[in-house]
Amino acid sequence: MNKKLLDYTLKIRLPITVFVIIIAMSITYYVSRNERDGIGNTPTQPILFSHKLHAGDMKIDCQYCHTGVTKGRHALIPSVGTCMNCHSVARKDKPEIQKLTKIFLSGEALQWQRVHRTADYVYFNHSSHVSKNIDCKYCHGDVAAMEKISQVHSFTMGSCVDCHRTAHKSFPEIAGLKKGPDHCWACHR
Amino acid sequence: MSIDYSLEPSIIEGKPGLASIDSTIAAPMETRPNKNFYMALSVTLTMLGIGAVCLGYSFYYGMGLWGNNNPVGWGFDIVNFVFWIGIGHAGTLISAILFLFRQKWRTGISRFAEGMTIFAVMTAGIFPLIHVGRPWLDGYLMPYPNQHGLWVNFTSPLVWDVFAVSTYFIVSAIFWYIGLIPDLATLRDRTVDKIRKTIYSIFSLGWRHSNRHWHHYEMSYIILAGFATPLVLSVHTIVSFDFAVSILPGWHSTIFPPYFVAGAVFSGFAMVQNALIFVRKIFNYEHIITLDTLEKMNKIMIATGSMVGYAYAMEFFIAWYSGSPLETFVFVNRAFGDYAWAYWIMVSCNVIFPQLFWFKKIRRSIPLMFVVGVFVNIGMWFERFVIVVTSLSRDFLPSSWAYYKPTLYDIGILIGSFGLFFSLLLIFTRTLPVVSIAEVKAVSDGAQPTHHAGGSHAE
Amino acid sequence: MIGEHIHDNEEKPNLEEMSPLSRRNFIAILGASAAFTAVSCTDYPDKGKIVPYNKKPEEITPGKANFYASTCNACPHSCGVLVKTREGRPIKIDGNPEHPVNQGKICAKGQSNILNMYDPERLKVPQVIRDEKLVNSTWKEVDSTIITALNQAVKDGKEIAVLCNTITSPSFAKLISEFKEKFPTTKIYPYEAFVTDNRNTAWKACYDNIPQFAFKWDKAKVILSLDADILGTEGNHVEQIRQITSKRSADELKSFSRIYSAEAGMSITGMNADYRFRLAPQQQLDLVLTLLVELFPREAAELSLNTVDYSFTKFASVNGLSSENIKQLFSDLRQHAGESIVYAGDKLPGEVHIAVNYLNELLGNTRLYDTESPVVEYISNATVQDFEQLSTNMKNGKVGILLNLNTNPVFHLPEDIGFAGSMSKVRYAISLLENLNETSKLSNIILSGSHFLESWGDYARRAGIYSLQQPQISPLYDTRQKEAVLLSWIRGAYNEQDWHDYIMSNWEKEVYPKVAPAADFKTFWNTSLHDGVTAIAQNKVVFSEFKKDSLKNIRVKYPTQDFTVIFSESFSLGDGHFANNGWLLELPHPVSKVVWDNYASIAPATATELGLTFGDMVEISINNRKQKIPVFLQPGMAEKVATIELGWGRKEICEVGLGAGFPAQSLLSKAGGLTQLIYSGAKIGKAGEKYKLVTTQENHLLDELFVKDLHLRRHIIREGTIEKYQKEPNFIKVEKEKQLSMLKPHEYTGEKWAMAIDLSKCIGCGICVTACNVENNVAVVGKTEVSKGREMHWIRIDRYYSGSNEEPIVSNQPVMCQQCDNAPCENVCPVVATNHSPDGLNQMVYNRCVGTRYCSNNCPYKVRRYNFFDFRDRLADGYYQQDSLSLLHNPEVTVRPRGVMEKCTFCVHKITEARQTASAEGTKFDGSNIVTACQEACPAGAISFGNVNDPESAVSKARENNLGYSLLEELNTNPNVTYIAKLRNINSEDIT
Amino acid sequence: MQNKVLYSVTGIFQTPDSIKHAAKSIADAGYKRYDINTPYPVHGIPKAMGMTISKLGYFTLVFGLSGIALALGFTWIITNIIYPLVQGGKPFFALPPFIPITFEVTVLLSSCGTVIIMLLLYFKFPNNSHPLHDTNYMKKVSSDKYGAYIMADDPNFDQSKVRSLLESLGAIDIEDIYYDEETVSLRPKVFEPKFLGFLLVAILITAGATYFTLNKLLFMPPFDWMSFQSRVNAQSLSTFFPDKHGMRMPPSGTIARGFMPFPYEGDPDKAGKMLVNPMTNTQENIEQGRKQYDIFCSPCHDWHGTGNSRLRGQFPNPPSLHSQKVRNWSDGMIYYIITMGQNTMPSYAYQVSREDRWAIILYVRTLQRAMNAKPEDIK
Repeated sequence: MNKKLLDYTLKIRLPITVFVIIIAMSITYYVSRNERDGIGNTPTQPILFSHKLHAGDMKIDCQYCHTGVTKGRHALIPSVGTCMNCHSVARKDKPEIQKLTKIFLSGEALQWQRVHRTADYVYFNHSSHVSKNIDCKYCHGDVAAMEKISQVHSFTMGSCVDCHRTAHKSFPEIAGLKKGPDHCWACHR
Repeated sequence: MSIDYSLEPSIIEGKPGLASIDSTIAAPMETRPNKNFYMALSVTLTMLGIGAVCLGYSFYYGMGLWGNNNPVGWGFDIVNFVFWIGIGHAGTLISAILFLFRQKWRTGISRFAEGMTIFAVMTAGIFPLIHVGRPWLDGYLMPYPNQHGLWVNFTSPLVWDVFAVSTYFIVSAIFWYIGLIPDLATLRDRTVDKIRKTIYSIFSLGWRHSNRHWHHYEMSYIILAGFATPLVLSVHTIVSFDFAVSILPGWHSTIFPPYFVAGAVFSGFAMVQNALIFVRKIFNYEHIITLDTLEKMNKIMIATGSMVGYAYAMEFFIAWYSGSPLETFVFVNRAFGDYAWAYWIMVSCNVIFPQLFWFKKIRRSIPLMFVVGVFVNIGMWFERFVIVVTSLSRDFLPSSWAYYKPTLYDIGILIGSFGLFFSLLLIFTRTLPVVSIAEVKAVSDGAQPTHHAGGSHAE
Repeated sequence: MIGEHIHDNEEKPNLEEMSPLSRRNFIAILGASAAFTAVSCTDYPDKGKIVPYNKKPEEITPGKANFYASTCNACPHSCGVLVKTREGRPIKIDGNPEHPVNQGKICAKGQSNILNMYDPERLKVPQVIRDEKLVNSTWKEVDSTIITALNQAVKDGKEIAVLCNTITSPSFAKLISEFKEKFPTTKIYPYEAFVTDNRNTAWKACYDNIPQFAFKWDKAKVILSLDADILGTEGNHVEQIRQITSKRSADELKSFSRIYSAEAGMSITGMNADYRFRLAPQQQLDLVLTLLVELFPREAAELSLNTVDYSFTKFASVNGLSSENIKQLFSDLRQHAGESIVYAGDKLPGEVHIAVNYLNELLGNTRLYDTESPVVEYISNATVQDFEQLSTNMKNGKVGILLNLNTNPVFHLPEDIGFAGSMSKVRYAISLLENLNETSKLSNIILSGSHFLESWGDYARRAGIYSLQQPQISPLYDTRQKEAVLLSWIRGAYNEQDWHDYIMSNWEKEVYPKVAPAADFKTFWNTSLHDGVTAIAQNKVVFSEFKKDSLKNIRVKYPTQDFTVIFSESFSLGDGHFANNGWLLELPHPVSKVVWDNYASIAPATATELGLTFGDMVEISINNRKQKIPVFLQPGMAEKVATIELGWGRKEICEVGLGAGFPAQSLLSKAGGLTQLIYSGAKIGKAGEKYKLVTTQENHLLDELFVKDLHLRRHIIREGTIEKYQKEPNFIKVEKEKQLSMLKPHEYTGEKWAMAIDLSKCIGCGICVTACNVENNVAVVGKTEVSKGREMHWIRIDRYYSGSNEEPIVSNQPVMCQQCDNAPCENVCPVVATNHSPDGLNQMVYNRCVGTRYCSNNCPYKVRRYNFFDFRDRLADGYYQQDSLSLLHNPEVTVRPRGVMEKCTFCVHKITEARQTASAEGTKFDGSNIVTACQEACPAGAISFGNVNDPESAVSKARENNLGYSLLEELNTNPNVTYIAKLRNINSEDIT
Repeated sequence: MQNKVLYSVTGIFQTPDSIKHAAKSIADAGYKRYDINTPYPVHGIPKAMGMTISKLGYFTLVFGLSGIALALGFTWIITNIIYPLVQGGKPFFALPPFIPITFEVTVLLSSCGTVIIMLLLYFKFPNNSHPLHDTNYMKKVSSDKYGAYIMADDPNFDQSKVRSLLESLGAIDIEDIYYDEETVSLRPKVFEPKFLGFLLVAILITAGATYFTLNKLLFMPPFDWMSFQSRVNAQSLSTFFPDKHGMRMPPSGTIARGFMPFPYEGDPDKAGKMLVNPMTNTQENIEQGRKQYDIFCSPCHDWHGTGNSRLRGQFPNPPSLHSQKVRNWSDGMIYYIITMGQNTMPSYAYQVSREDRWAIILYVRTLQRAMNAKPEDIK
C-alpha cells in the first residue's frame, strides 16, 4: 500500500470511520428509541372501539369502564358486560357491536391487544397515583382524542423515576403532592 | 546518580553482534513453525475447547452445573480469577519495578513476561464475567448512563475489580505496545513480505529510531513504569479487597493486600520461569535469557515465597493474638478441618519446596527449578482455593455449613483457562518478538559509548 | 471426552435432564422460537393480550385477593381454612381464624395442599382398562357401566366394598347410609393409615358411652407425653401446638408449663421437652405404673401389682435414667394434680392407654378434657381384621365392586393381608383419585377426583363445630368429587349442583334446627358459608365412672429381644397422599433436617456397635419381612431402637415423588408386634451399600469436640432456665458488648419494619417454611440440589444439639433475612441490586441482580438463596414448569429465573399493598394490620411483626425485652430480627 | 532524478562512540534540522544534541489531576445527586471506598494521556510516509548501525558542506535522501467513492446491529426472562384453560369473605323496607356520591337526574329522578334498583361498590331536594 495513503487512512479515514460509526450508533439509538419504549405503538384491536367517541364526544368518565383505577394496581379493561350495559340496547345494528354481543353471549375470551405494558417485575399501582389526583393523561396522553389507542409516553424506569423525583415541580397544580418514592421495593419485589 | 554499569557482568552472553540479535529474535517470525509448534498449539486449543464446551453448557443450563453451593458462593470461578490475576503480576513487576530499580537482567525477559501479563489478565478477566448467574447482563457492572437511571455500587470491591482489572489490562497493554514500537519498526525494515510490511508499518506507526523520539520515548517509559508500579501493587491489593473488605472470618484480614501481592509475584515468577525455560531452549535464546537471569528469578521466588510463608504464620498468630474465637476457628479449621488436604498442599508447595532454592545447585539446575516452579503454581492455586473455599464452607452459623466439591465442569473451565493462556502465548511467540530487540541491543556489550569518550552520560 | 465428563457427573438422574431435547424442553424451545419470530417480524414488541371478564362477578376486583372460608380434608381433623384467591384462582391456604379448633392455623400439609391441586399430572379424565390398556373414557360411559355393575352386584348378592378415609362429614355420612339403602350389599371401610385404634379401644374400655375428648392443653401446667408426638404428628397438632405454647411465654412465668417426654425416638415433642427420658416403648407401661404406685399407692392396689417392682429408684436404675428427674416428675404431678396431662402415644399398646386414663382419672386431670366438643365418630373405622375379611372375600369372589375413594389400601395395608393379590379377583375395582397410586394401578376403572379446593362439603369433627367446604375454582379438569359421584350413582344421573343442594338440605334438616332461629335458613346458610364455620353450643357430657374392670389386664411385660422398630406416620407426607408434593418432600424434617427421604433413626451408640455410619444402608428384618433403608444417627434415641417414618417410598407416583424414600410399611404385619406400629425382635444388619441421605444442615455428631457447642460459644443460641431468669432477668445481656461505629447510623423516621421471634414458643415444626414457600413462589429444587446446599427456602429452622449424644439438648432457631441496618450484603453488591429502603428493609431487586453471589458470601446468616438453575425447569424434566403451575404462583411476587439471588422480603408485597391501599383510601397507614406469611402460619404465635418506630407495637416491646437478642450481635450488623431467648422450665439454674 | 526534491543527507556510523561524537559535532556546527538515528537509545546522545529534559511529564500531571477530579466528582455526583441509595448503613459518600476507583482512574487517564500525547503531539505519528522510510539508511539504523542526517530545510544547509562534515566525522555510506515523488504528489481526497461506499456500509451495518441489539435482542430470551413470568397476572390470557380466560368465575353458590350475597333478589319491596342507608348525610359523603353519580349515572340520567342526557337517542331516555314516584321510593328501593337493575337499566353491582351505591343515593336525594326545594330549604 502506498505509504502516504496508509498514513492518510490511519490519520483521517480511521477517525472518520470511528466517528461515523459512533454517530450512526447514536442516531440509531435515538431514532429507534420510541419504538423501543413502545411510543406510538397502536395495535389493531379485536373490536374497533373508539375512545374518541366514548370518552371524547360522549364524555363518559374513564372510571365508568376502568373501575379498578381507584381500587388497586390495575386500571382494568372493562368486562364485556360493561359494554353491554349500553349496547344491549344501543347501536345494535353495527357489525362491531354484533361481534361484541356474540362474544358476550358465547363467553369466549375477548383478546384485547396490550398497548401499555410494564415488565412483570414492575408492580405499578394505579390507585396510589389516581388517589393523588394525577390525571390519566399524564401517562396515557389525551385518550379522549384518540380513535385508536396508542402509547404516548415512555414507561421506562427512567421516566418513572424522573417524575417521582420532581412530582411536586411537574404538577404544581396538585396541592400537597410530595415526591414519589424512589427506592427499589416501591416498584420491584 | 551515576552508576558504573561496566562493572556489572554481561547481561547478554557471548557478545553477539547487533545484527545477529536481530536475526535471532526475528527468526520465529520469519520462519514457518515446525510440527512441534502445531502439536503444542493443538494441545492448548483442545484444552481451550474443553473449557469452551463446559462454559457453553454452563450458560445453557445455568452455573448450577458447577460445584458452588449455598455457603460456598464462590468456588473455582473466583479461585481461577485470583490465580490468573496473580500470574499476571510478574510481567509488570519485571518490566516496571525492575526497570525503576535499574535491574538490567530484566531486559531479556521483560517482553515475554509482559506478554504473559496481558494474556493472564485476559484469562483472569473472563472469570468475573462468567462467574455471574446472568452473564448476558454483565453490562450492569460497568458505569454507563442508562434508562434505569441506575449506576454501579462504588463501594463494592467487585466494581473496584472492574476498574482495577481493566485499568491494569489497558496500562499493561500500552506499556507492552510502547515497548514493541521500535521492534516492530526493526521488523518492518527487515521484512520483504508486502503484507507483513504493511502490518508492521501500521503498528510501528512510522517509527524511525530518531533520537529526538528516543528522548521522549524514554521519558514516557519511565512515567509508565512509575505508574505501572503502584498499579501492579494496587491490582492485587484490590483483588484482595474482594476478601478483606468482607466480614467473613478468614477473609476479613488486613494482612491480605501485601500477602496477596507477594503471592502474586511469587506465582507470576514461577509461571514466567516455567515458560521461559521452554522459550529459551526452543528459540535458542540461551545467551539472551541466561541462566543467571533464571537464577535471579529463583532468588525472587525464594524471597516472595518466604513472605507468603510469613503471612501464613502471621495469620495464625493474629488469630490467636486477636482473641477472636471465630478467627481462631477458621485457621484451625483450615489446617485440620475438612480441607486440611488443600491447606497442606498449599503450605508444602509454597513454603517448603521453594526453600530448596537456598542451594545454588538447585537454583541453577533447569529441571529442578522447573519442578519447583510447577509446585509453586500448584501451591498458589491452592492458596486461593483454601482462602475462598474453606472460609466460606464453615462460617458463622454452624447450621449453614457445607462442603464444596467441584464438578467436572469446574475442572473443564480451569483446563480451558490454561488452554486459552497457553494458546495466546504460543501464538505470541510466533507473531511478535518475545524478547525486546532494542532493549537487548542497548544492554549488549559494546552497545553504549565508552564512558570516557563522551563524558558522563545522561540519565 | 467431553461427553464423558458430562455424563459422569455423579448424579444419575441428570442423564435425562442433560439430553438437550427432552419433551418439555422441546416445547419450551418451540415457544422461544415462536417468540423470536414474533419479535423479529413486528416493529413493536408484542406486549401480549388482555382478557377481561365477560361478566365480572361482584366480589372480584382483578388484582385484589379474595378470601373464602372452607375446610381442609387432608386429614380427619378437618381444619377450617381461609383460601386466598386471585381472580378466581386459589393461591394460598391459611387457617380460618373463625374456626374454634385450629384458630387460623393449619399444618404444613394443609399449607402445601394447594400444590396437589395444581399438580400437572393429576388425573384429568376418567380412565378404564380396555384390552389391558388404560384408555381415556368419559363420565357418562363409566357412570353407566358402574351403575349397571352396582345393580348387578346387589342382584348377585355380592359385596360392594367402599374404602374411604375417616368420615368426618355429616352429610357424607348420611349419603353413605343412603347409598347403603340403595345398594344394600354395600359395606363401608373408612380407615386411617398408619395409626392404631388402641387409644379408642382403651377409651371404650375405660368409659361407658362417652365419646373421646381432646385435652385442653392450655390449662395444663405439667404435661407428660409418652411416646406421643403431640407437637408433631399426633392428634390435631396445630391445636396442640397453639395451646401448649400459649403457656410457654416469658411474660407469664407463673403459668409456664413444664413438658416431660418419655420416648424412644427423637420427636418434635421430645425436642421441646424440658425433661426428656429415653425410654424403650416396652418400658412405657412401667413408667405409668410406677407413677401410679408411687403417687397413689392405695388406688394402685386395684392393679394388684408387686409394688416393690415399681419404685422410682428401681425404674430409674433399670432404664438408666436420672432418678432425680423422675422424682421431679413425680412431685410435679402431685403438686399439679388436676392441672396436668398424661398422654400416651397412639402407637402404644392399649394397656398403657388404660393405665394412663386411670392415672389421669386419679390425678383429677379429667377436668382438662374438652368435654364441650368431643370427637364425633360417624362410622367406626375399619380394623385390620375387617380388611383381612375383605381381602378374603375378594379372593373368594364375594366382592363384586371395590370402590376406592381417594385412598390407597394397596400401599397402606400390611402386605400379608394380601390385598393387592385379591384385587385382581374383583370384577370392578374402581378408584376415584386425584393422582395415580398403587391401588389405581390394580384398578380397572379410574375416576378423576376433584381436589378439596374444587369441592363442596361439610365437616364436624368435633361435636357442635360445623364447618363448610366450598370450592374456590371450578374443577380444572374433568373431575368430580367423591360425594357427588356417589350421589349421582344413587340418583342415576349427575348434576353439578346436586351435592351442593344435598348438603344444603341436610343442613336445613339437621343443623339449622339446632341453632336458635334468628334468621331464615338462607341467611343462616350464607352466614355459615361466609364464616366457614358455625359453632353450636353442646350439652356438656357428664363423665361416667371409670371402669376399673379395664385395669385387670394390665400386667404385661413386653418382650425386648433384639431391636425394637417403631413406625410412625410421616410428618410431611402423611400417609403418602402428599408424596408427590415437592414442597412437602423438600420440607426438612423438623428433627433430622433430612429431605426427600425416610430413614431408620438409630442411636449413635447403637450405630457404633453395629459399625454403621450416617447413610449406610441396613437391612431390617422383622420375622421374614425385609426392607433395606438407610440409617440416620439420631442423638437422643433409645438404644436398640429404630424409628422409621411411613408414607414414603411410593412406587406408583408421578416424577417428583418417584424414588423418594423407602416403603417401610412392608415391614408391618397384620398381626402386629407390640402394637400395629411397634415391633420388637427385629434384626438390623449392614447391607453394605451407601445411600445419599440429604440434610439441609450438616450433621455434626456431638462427639466432634472441635465443633461441639459452637452455637453456644458463638452466642447464636442464648437460653436459660426460668430460675436463672427470675434471679437475673438480664442474664443474657451480661456479655453484650458495646458496639462502636465510626459512622452515624441512618435515621428511619417513618415506619421501620422488624420482627421478633420467641424461641420459647418456637418448636421447630417448619409450618412457617411451607407457608413462605407458597406465599413467595419458592421453587422446589430436588434432592440432588439440596445435597449441594442449594435449597431455596427463605426461612429455615436451625436445629442445634448440645449436651451429649445420649441426652441432647435441642435448640431451634428460625432464621430468615435479618434485614440488618448495616447489612454486609449491600456493600458488596456491584450493581446495587440490594440496598436499604427508607422503611428499614434490605431490598433485593431481582431484575437488577446479575448473580455474583458476593452478597451471599458476605451474609453472616447465610439466608440468601441463589437460583443456580431455573429450578422449575430443572426438577424432574421441567415438572414444575408446566402450565398449571403458573396458576399457583402469587402474582404479587416475582417468579425468579436462574442466576438471581433471592431472600426473605418480610413479605414486602403485603407491606406495599397495605401502604398503597391506605394511600388510595386516604387512611392513615401504620402497618398494624400487616401479617407476614410465616407469622400468619405459625401455630405457636412465636413470630411478631410490625413497626419498630411505633412504641405500641408488639415488636418494639419485644426489642425491649430482657431476653431479646440478635444474632451475631458482635458483627454490628444491627439486625431487625430480635430473638427472645428460650427459657427452659428446668428445676435448676443451669441447662445441662 | 533532477525533479526530485532533496530531503536530507545521511551518514552511517559504526560505533556508539562515533555517533555520539557526530551528534555533538553537528550540533556544535550550528545545525538545527538534523537528527540522529540509533537502533536503541544510546546514552549521552540527547545531551550531545543539546536536548533538555522531556516535558512529557507535565501532560501526565494534567491528565492525572483531571483523573482524580473526574473520578471523585463522578462518583460523588452519582452517589449523592443522581441516585442516593443507602448501602449497608454507610453515608452516601464515605471517602475510603472511593479511593481505589479514584486511583485507578488516575492511573488510567495519565498513562493513556501520556502515550497519546507523545505519539500524536510529539511524534506526529502515524508517519509512514516519511522520506527516510524504505531507504538503505533506515534499514541500517534499524538494525546495527548508527546514523545522522541533516535536513535540506536547515537554514545552514549546503549539500556539499554537509557531506564533507559527515565525512569528516567518519561517516560511511553518505547518501542523499529525496522525497518520494509518488508520495509527495499523491493527494488523497477525503471522500472518494470507494471510501464513501465503505462508510455507507459501515453505517448500515452499525445502524442495523445497533437497532437489532437494542430493539430486538434485548427483548428476546434470556433478556426478557423476568419480564414475562410464569404466572397469571390480572386480566391475562391463560394457555391452560381451553376458554383462554386467565380470570376464573367463582363457582356458583360460593361466598367470598365480605361479600354476602344480596339477600333481596327478586323482592324489591322487601329491600325497600329492610334496607337503610348506612351513610350519613355529610358533605364528604355527598361529594363521594356526586363523583360516582357523575361517572356511572350521568351518562343516562344526565348530570342532574333529568333523564335527558348527552347520550339521548341511543336508547329510550330513562325517566326523570325527580318524579314523585322516585322521590317517594325508599333508599332501599333505589339501592335495589342500582344493585339489580330495572327495565333497560342493567345491574351496577359489579361496577359500583356497595358503599358507593349508598353515597350515590345520598347525592340523588340531594339532587331531588335541590330541584324540588321546599320553602324551608330555601332558608
